Amino acid sequence: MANTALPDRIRRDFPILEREVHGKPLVYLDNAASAQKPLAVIEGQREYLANHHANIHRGAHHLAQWATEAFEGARKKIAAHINAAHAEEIIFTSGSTDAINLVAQSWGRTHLSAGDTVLVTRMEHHANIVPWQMVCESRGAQVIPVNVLPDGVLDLEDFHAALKQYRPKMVAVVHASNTLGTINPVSELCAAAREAGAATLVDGSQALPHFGIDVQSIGSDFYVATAHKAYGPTGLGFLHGRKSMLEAMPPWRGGGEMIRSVSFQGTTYNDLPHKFEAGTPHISGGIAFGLALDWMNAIGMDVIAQHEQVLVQHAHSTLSAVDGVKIIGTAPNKVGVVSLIAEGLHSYDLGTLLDGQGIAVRTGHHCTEPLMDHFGLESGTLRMSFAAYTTTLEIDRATSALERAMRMLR
Amino acid sequence: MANTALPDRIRRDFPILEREVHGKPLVYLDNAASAQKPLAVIEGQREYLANHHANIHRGAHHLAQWATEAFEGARKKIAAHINAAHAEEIIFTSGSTDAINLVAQSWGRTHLSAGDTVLVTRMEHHANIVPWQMVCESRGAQVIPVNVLPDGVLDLEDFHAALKQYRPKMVAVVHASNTLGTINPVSELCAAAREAGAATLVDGSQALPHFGIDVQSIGSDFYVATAHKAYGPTGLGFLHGRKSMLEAMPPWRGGGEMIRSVSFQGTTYNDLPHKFEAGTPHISGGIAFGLALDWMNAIGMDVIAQHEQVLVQHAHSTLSAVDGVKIIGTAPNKVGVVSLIAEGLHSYDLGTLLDGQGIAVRTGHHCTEPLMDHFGLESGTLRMSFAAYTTTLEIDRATSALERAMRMLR
Amino acid sequence: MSAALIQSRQAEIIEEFALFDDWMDKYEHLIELGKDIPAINVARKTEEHLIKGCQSKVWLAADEADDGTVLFTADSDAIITKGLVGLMVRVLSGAQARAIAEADLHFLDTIGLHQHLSPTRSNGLASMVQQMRLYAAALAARRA
Amino acid sequence: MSAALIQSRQAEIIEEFALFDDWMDKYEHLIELGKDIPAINVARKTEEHLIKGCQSKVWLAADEADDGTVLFTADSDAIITKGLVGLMVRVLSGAQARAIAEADLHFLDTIGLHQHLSPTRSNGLASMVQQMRLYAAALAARRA
Ligand SMILES: Cc1ncc(COP(=O)(O)O)c(C=O)c1O
Ligand SMILES: Cc1ncc(COP(=O)(O)O)c(C=O)c1O
Repeated sequence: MANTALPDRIRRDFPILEREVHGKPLVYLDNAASAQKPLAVIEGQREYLANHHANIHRGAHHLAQWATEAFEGARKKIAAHINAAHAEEIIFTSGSTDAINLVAQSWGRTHLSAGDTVLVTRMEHHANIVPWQMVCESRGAQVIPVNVLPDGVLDLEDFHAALKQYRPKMVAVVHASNTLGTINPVSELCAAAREAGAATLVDGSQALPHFGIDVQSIGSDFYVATAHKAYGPTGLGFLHGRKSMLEAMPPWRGGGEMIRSVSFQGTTYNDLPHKFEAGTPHISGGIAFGLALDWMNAIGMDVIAQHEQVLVQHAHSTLSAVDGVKIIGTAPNKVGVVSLIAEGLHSYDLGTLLDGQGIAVRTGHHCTEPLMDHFGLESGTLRMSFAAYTTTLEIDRATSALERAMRMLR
Repeated sequence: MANTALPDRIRRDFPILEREVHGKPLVYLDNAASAQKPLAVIEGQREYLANHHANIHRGAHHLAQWATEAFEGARKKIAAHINAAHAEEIIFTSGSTDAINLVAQSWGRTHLSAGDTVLVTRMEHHANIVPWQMVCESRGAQVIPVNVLPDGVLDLEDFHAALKQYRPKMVAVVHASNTLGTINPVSELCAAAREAGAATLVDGSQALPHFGIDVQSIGSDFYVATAHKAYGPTGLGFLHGRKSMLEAMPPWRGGGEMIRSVSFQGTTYNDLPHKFEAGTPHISGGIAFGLALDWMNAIGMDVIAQHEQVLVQHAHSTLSAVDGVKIIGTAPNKVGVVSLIAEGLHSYDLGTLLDGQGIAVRTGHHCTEPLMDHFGLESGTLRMSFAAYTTTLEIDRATSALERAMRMLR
Repeated sequence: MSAALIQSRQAEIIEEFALFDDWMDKYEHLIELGKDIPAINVARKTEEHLIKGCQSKVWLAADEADDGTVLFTADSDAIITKGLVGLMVRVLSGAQARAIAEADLHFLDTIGLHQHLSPTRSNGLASMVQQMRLYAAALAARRA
Repeated sequence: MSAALIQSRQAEIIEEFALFDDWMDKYEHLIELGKDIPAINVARKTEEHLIKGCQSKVWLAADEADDGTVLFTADSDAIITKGLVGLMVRVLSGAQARAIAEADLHFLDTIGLHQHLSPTRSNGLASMVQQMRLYAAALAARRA
């Protein structure tokens, strides 16, 4: 009920969904790369820039005060949305990638030494691999990947064995895979990691748009996400960190805002969250992201999650009925992401021919090359990814378009 | 002529300038903190988000292609605007602060060793001090400040003496001071630095909005600026780096985009500019910043500079005529920034009473604490800063408001 | 009883400020009020009594009377901040520690000066109020 | 003379594609064209002849004839890319090195496939064209 009704109700919030591409109505199934933004977000950002903008913090004038309160209000909204214990545990960053680099550099440089290990999984996005490789290389430490089973489920046995064998200092795992859709049991993983003495980071980039998040019940030390995949603006993301962890960490970037006092004799740093927020932040982006959270919460994360479950089931059954199509990633717990290959065909060809029919999908390795190598998928996959506004009809149209493309290529 | 006509012509592009604050018409003189944005920028960002958004690079579909070309087009506009030799010398960052940190960490960690020095000036913004302090501390190197003369001009004698005495590895100077307005002779400084074997970074945050920039004639190795002070969006800035320097530098942030290939055996990095752009960039911000440059160039940087010269002259003569007011920073070459103190009065009180009259100024140390200490200004200064849309009438109103505030406080 | 005292003092201030609907008149009054602030002893204007992290400096001292009430003295180097500090002292000084710790302070809101209490404001008033409550809570705890 | 050859071949392709106004029909034709590509010798499908940094792989070899013309052979693992590569080879192969290096390639624009030439496109066509020009320029320089 609510499920099929959801897109009807909200599609009018997204003008782009009305447009055509190559003379065909757009079917936007590239939401895992970036979601479209509701008018509330676009207009909210516009309104802020047109009538309220000023630089924030330390400004004694009215506009500066207003902007500061709006921006800090957005921080509180994020904290509430993910059930953080304190608003100052939320650090604004320019995205998930920036947030993971912050932890890898600030925490990593102080906690990793020669011989140490960082445990990740083979399904991580490059953003949760390369920053660890970089800091590990500089410290003489090592990144160890946990195995992924053929159906796209994390190999829990291997996870627990690796915890035992390597005694990692950090366990960094993706909450939901952007390529497979797999939702990992992060509470369980964090508990086991903590038990084994490791710090934990959860990459929630693909979780935030799809279901409710509770960092206290997950029990992660660090949790990151990016706004543009969750109906928010580009250039913004956040790091949630356990207060005691963040307080003990050195700053990463230096500059204005993050200092208490600067002199050539010695500089002292500000309190949380400012210590980690050097320079003028993305003010309009922060405020607009707050509006994106409001928009999602007005619908209800459960309603969104339910709707996307219907979409995934529908896509699985429709697509796997197409001769020669194989779905990559069939974990029982998935977000709205469906990767596939078509036997003997290059995913780039398929993507191009879908584009010619107005269907926007992504093809290739989706910034998860190690996963592609693991599954032996040389030309990557074709990925359809869904949002609250996606309809089963769109999936049907994408499926027909795929069939046509396959016919043309054979 | 053109000078007095400029605001008349462009003020309609800025809806915020029509608003009231505390029931008084807003007089916005806090442009050095952040400029207001013309409708072309606000609407351009809105239009992009409403009808064209997709994640960029590696996308085979039409929207992704369109967005990529728009974003890369903005990179070319920046390159053309500052006369960079190659578009790939422009690295998008989240602001000036981020750009300086990138250089301090990537270049600094590979080039600074124990005993080395980085030369800065006493008029630097914290963003061009703290990142150097942080990397110097980690390398056993030292930050050395060059003296500033009482009128706010850089002490060139001290500069040359310091070059000789310390043989710095890096000379990092502000192009125009955000507190004093002083424009430094950066071509001369860069030439001397290069002569002495030092690399150079110029902080152009307060230059970009006010006059034309030519990085090739400046001869800097690195040049940074931030969009939000130059009529552009928040959350965006850039680093210009000489190609040979950037190519020789290791990446700073790891993640998507910046890699050529990722595996647990070893990761290889992408070419410029991508090597330094990990993660999804601020796509709408980049595109909107391109529009801000278009807007400035349609007016002409010379026209803007001339207009602001008139404003500075006017402000100097009007404000210094007020009994008890002292202008801090009277260099012959200035951008539209006028700092002042009123004898015996706290700048915070003055700022508050100006705000009560609708006048937005900034008070305090303006993220230049070492400069405030140097001049012995305990409560900082009151700073009026101008933009292309500022009028002499606004300066007159601010002056009357200041006189009233001073009367009230005495 | 102390809570009632705090309430009635707030009501008094609200009434006083109701006379001004112009922003600048309010500030004029605030500047006047700053002059009557129960001044902190000069010898106590030390680091220890300084409220940190603000553009204007605020010094604050708390003393306990025999009857368990708390007496505040304060100062600031900025005149408007001094007026605001003066208002706070006027409302809270002489009340019982527990009442101070738990006081519902709405008067700044009502008189339209609420923004000065924002933690993002650089006058340090928010930090000062927090400090007043902390002093009071500590004293109340010691008595309990 | 070679420049004229390149021009006339482009004109031919433009005429050919003028028949299709539907996007998918163009691709259909492109797929057909890919089948006629002058195939690179399998033994030469090595790292050395691979155009890097693309989602689809492109191999390209250049050989110089005695008369100074350049012959291209190529292949791709993606069919559409192969069609595009085929078009490029058809336009440039057999022309004089200098003419290739300086060729004004407008046909992809005109037939509405310009976006495939974008350096941001991950099929590697832009890199391939650059490589063709580089080969040609190197050969022309050697002869000069
Ligand atoms: C001279 C100067 N440098 C650097 C900065 C930092 O810019 P941002 O805060 O946008 O990174 C500023 C602005 O505050 C500035 O005025
Ligand atoms: C699982 C995952 N982690 C991290 C990222 C990186 O996010 P961003 O590029 O916004 O920093 C992405 C998105 O590409 C992702 O899907």
